[in-house]
Amino acid sequence: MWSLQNIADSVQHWLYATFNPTIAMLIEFAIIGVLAIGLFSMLGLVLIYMERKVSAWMQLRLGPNRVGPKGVFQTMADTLKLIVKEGMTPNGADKLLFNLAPFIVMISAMVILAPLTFAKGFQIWDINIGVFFIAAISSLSVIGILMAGWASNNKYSLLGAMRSGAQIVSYELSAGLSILAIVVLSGSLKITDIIASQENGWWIFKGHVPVWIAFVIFIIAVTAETNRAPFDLAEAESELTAGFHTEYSGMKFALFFLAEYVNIFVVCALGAILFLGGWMPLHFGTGTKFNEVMDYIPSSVWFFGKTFFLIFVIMWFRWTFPRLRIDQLLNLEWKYLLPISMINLLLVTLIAILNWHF
Amino acid sequence: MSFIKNYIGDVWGAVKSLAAGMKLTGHYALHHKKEKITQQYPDNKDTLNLPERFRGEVVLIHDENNEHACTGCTACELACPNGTIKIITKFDLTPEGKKKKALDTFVYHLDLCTMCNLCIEACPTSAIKMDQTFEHSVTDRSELIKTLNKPGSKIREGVE
Amino acid sequence: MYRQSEIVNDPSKTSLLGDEGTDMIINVGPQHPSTHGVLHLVITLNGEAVKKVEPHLGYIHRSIEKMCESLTFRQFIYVTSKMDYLSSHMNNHCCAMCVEKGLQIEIPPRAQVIRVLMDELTRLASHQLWWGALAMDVGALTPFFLAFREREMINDIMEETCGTRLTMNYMVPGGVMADLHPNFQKRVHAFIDHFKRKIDEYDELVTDNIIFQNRTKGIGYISKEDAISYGMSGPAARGSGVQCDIRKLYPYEVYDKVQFEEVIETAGDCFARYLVRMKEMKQSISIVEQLIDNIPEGDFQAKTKAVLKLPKGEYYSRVETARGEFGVYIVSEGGTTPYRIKFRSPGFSNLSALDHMTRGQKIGDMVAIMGTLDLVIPDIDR
Amino acid sequence: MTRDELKIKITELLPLAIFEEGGEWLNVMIEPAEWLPFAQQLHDLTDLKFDYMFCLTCVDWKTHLSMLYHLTSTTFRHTIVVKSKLDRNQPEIETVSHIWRTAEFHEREVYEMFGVKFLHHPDLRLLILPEGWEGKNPMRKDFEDPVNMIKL
Repeated sequence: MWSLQNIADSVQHWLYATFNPTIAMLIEFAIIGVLAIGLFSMLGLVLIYMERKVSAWMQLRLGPNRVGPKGVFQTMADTLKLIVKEGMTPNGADKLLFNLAPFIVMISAMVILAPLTFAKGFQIWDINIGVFFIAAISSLSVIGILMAGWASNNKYSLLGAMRSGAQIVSYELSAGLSILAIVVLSGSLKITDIIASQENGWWIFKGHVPVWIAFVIFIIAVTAETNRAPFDLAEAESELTAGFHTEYSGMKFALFFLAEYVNIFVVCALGAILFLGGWMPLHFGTGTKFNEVMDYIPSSVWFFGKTFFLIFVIMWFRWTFPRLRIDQLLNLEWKYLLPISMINLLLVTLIAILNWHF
Repeated sequence: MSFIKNYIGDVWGAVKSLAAGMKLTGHYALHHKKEKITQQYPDNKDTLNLPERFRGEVVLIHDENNEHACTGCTACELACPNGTIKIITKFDLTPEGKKKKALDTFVYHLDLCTMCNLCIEACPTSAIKMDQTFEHSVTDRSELIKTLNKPGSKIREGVE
Repeated sequence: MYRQSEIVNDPSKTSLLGDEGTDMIINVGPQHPSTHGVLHLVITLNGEAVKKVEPHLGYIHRSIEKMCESLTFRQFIYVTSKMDYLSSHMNNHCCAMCVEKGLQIEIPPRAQVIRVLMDELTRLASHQLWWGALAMDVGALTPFFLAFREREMINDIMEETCGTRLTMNYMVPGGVMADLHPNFQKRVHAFIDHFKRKIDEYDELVTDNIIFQNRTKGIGYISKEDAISYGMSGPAARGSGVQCDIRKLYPYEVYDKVQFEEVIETAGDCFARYLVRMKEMKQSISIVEQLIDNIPEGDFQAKTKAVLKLPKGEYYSRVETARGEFGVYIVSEGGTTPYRIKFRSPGFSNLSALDHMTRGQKIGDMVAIMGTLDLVIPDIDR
Repeated sequence: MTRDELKIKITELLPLAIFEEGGEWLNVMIEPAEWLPFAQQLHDLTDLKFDYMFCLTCVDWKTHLSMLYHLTSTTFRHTIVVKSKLDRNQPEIETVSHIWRTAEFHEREVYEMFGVKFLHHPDLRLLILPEGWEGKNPMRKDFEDPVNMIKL
């Protein structure tokens, strides 16, 4: 059967059979790099198009519909425009940091792609601390944002960056705690193990109410962590014009923009892996006809379907809710989400110890 | 105990109010084909129907004999708040040999016009009207200064 | 450049603020998404807290008052629709009423009803735009399109009868410029049916939303006394419990014959001002419903002379626009042009209270406060 | 209070006040020097309570300037117009911005448009006109701007 795992395996076999191991590994590195960058740009194009269409539908509009059939090439045209635009550096800016910031944001977004499992057995790096790795790297992007805000030498940018710093640092706590809930249940930080533990049912189904709560908190926290509305205080276009990327133009702006969407993809993929079983098909009971039909759907389709569903939910938030104020945002985290997720973690631990989950 | 009850009540009320909003936008997202309100402007140009009172620009009404009803009385020029209209008159000789004031050139500065309709109201012979055109963009400002009476046109018989 | 002594000195608010050394001065506008035009605010910040807001005006000042001194009494009315472009009918109405007062013209009943209908439809359209723009200020982008769906229907009705969509110049001394379009009643009925069905969505999406309530409740408080002292009017003042609806206090046209309530909230915060406008929309609908089937037959315009000459004297007339009390003060020397015209615009007085309302609040609150004041910049600058 | 009652009351306060006939409301002419104590009384006296200033403006009569204050009471709903003649070359009057706060902005507007100097105003700067405009007062009748004013 043609699956991503088989293709990857046969490519690897061929490489190791043809070249000596060092060269084969180097070629593999190159292939993975190209694929990661390709996925990165593809995700940017697809997600921006999706966002524009979803927002248009919610706002009784049509959305992009001129370039290509149903406007699918609109984002391509926009990217082309951004590439040919002049990337200006303001006179008063700290030149080095200003130009470095978008790359830091982008690189940290790209590195998190490594431990994600895109399909059954299709993964860049099955590191044994996978979830921890993601949580650690994703907090790096705040450095890029702070850098951008500071180096722009613009008061709006600085305010936006400072808001973003406070926001990401505090929301990481509850995001981490809700990730921990699943780690406690599955007993491993390794992504393949977490997925394997959901073979007989996704955690959202077999984990009782505490896992639902963890899931909701996870979605809220990652929405905040990726600076998406209603937590888009770092940008807050009606208050701070564009927040930390006010002074950016051309491709440097595009990198911030792309990084935002890749971050969304990554956190939604993580949500899908932790709570919705990653590439595991939907199963009810054991050995039923329904399960067999579900097994025919390729694992990559399952994974991307779940991820895109979560992305849609996050977009849905953005186009429905007003923005919170900075102190309310922090109140929500420290007074509501953090206590709830701590108590929730205790409950989950109880469930895990007593083996109450299915 | 009441603190915890209030706390849970707050959270529940908040979630409910957010869900109501999401239900609405979700409904629109699912029914976007039916609910859409935008128009595809240049595509629907042929079917675009502007009401007859729409104020696009001032035109001088000419009939099929290239005759208009403007006597050159300058009532519109006086009524205009912006100096949009400039009437240049000439003296025609009537068959009886009398001199009679008549319109020579009706200059209309579209760039100054605010479509206030006061000139149309002021015209005693209903010689001018508002047209329904609305795409007035040009590449040179001088193109906005228009002469409204067509070449060779003259005043209709019987209009005083 | 900055203020020497301060009038407002509320110790409860200043205690929140740090010392001078940590202040940050930030320019909001003239090009800024939340100032709804070319308003320029110089804000002194301490962290996120606003210490002082100082408006700098004049970016769209066209000196309309001076301009009107050279226009005749028929011509000057059209200029006023370019001041508060969202309530252009009411501005025109006020000027036409002032000229009529001077000439002592009695306008026909049909024209009176048409004028009130147009005023109320304009108020609805203006409040709809305000609702969408406020939601956008606090960060929700979808409501703007819902608001425009309804506003577009009113604009279409206006376009059909008045000929334009925004700056109508429909009210002339003596009545209205043209009779109602034959479709008018039908389309207004269709609009009312549509809007009554859709107004619940406004509540679902914004009013009941917990985030929106948190963003507006208790924000931008102004007491009744302060609101009066700052000369505030319209929904912004009625949110503080000030009775100031000109339609009730000094009824003009047929406002004394229709049933409606003056909406008053006493909380004095952004949410109260929000509720006033939301309820006012329902009142406007009820006024339109009462009048739409009872438009008397007859002339739409009284006979007036071709050249209007106001007798020597001073005339003041006022109407309730969507933003508050709009007044026209005409000094006539007996000629065909006014000697001096003063427009009392609601936005100008409301803006002067902005500094008082924003002290000690956050930047995000300032945006919400500006949204609930419903500032229209050409109305402030004139 | 009706117009006549107001008239009697104000004569008590200001025996020298001149009442101008005609107009919709009671017009009181006062001297600029009398204005500040009179304004305080109008605002504070319990049976007057003119707490709402809905219009403040100035008219250039070519020979003199005249300040106009439209006041009304939100409790009694009576209205009064106070007028004060100012010298055209050196127009000066006391500010009332601490009595009616709305006057602060309106006085700034009149200051730049007519050049009326409001004594003890907390912040008498240009509000609408650009910086460096001082000295020319656009709303005065003799103001000419050869660049921007188009005579029809």
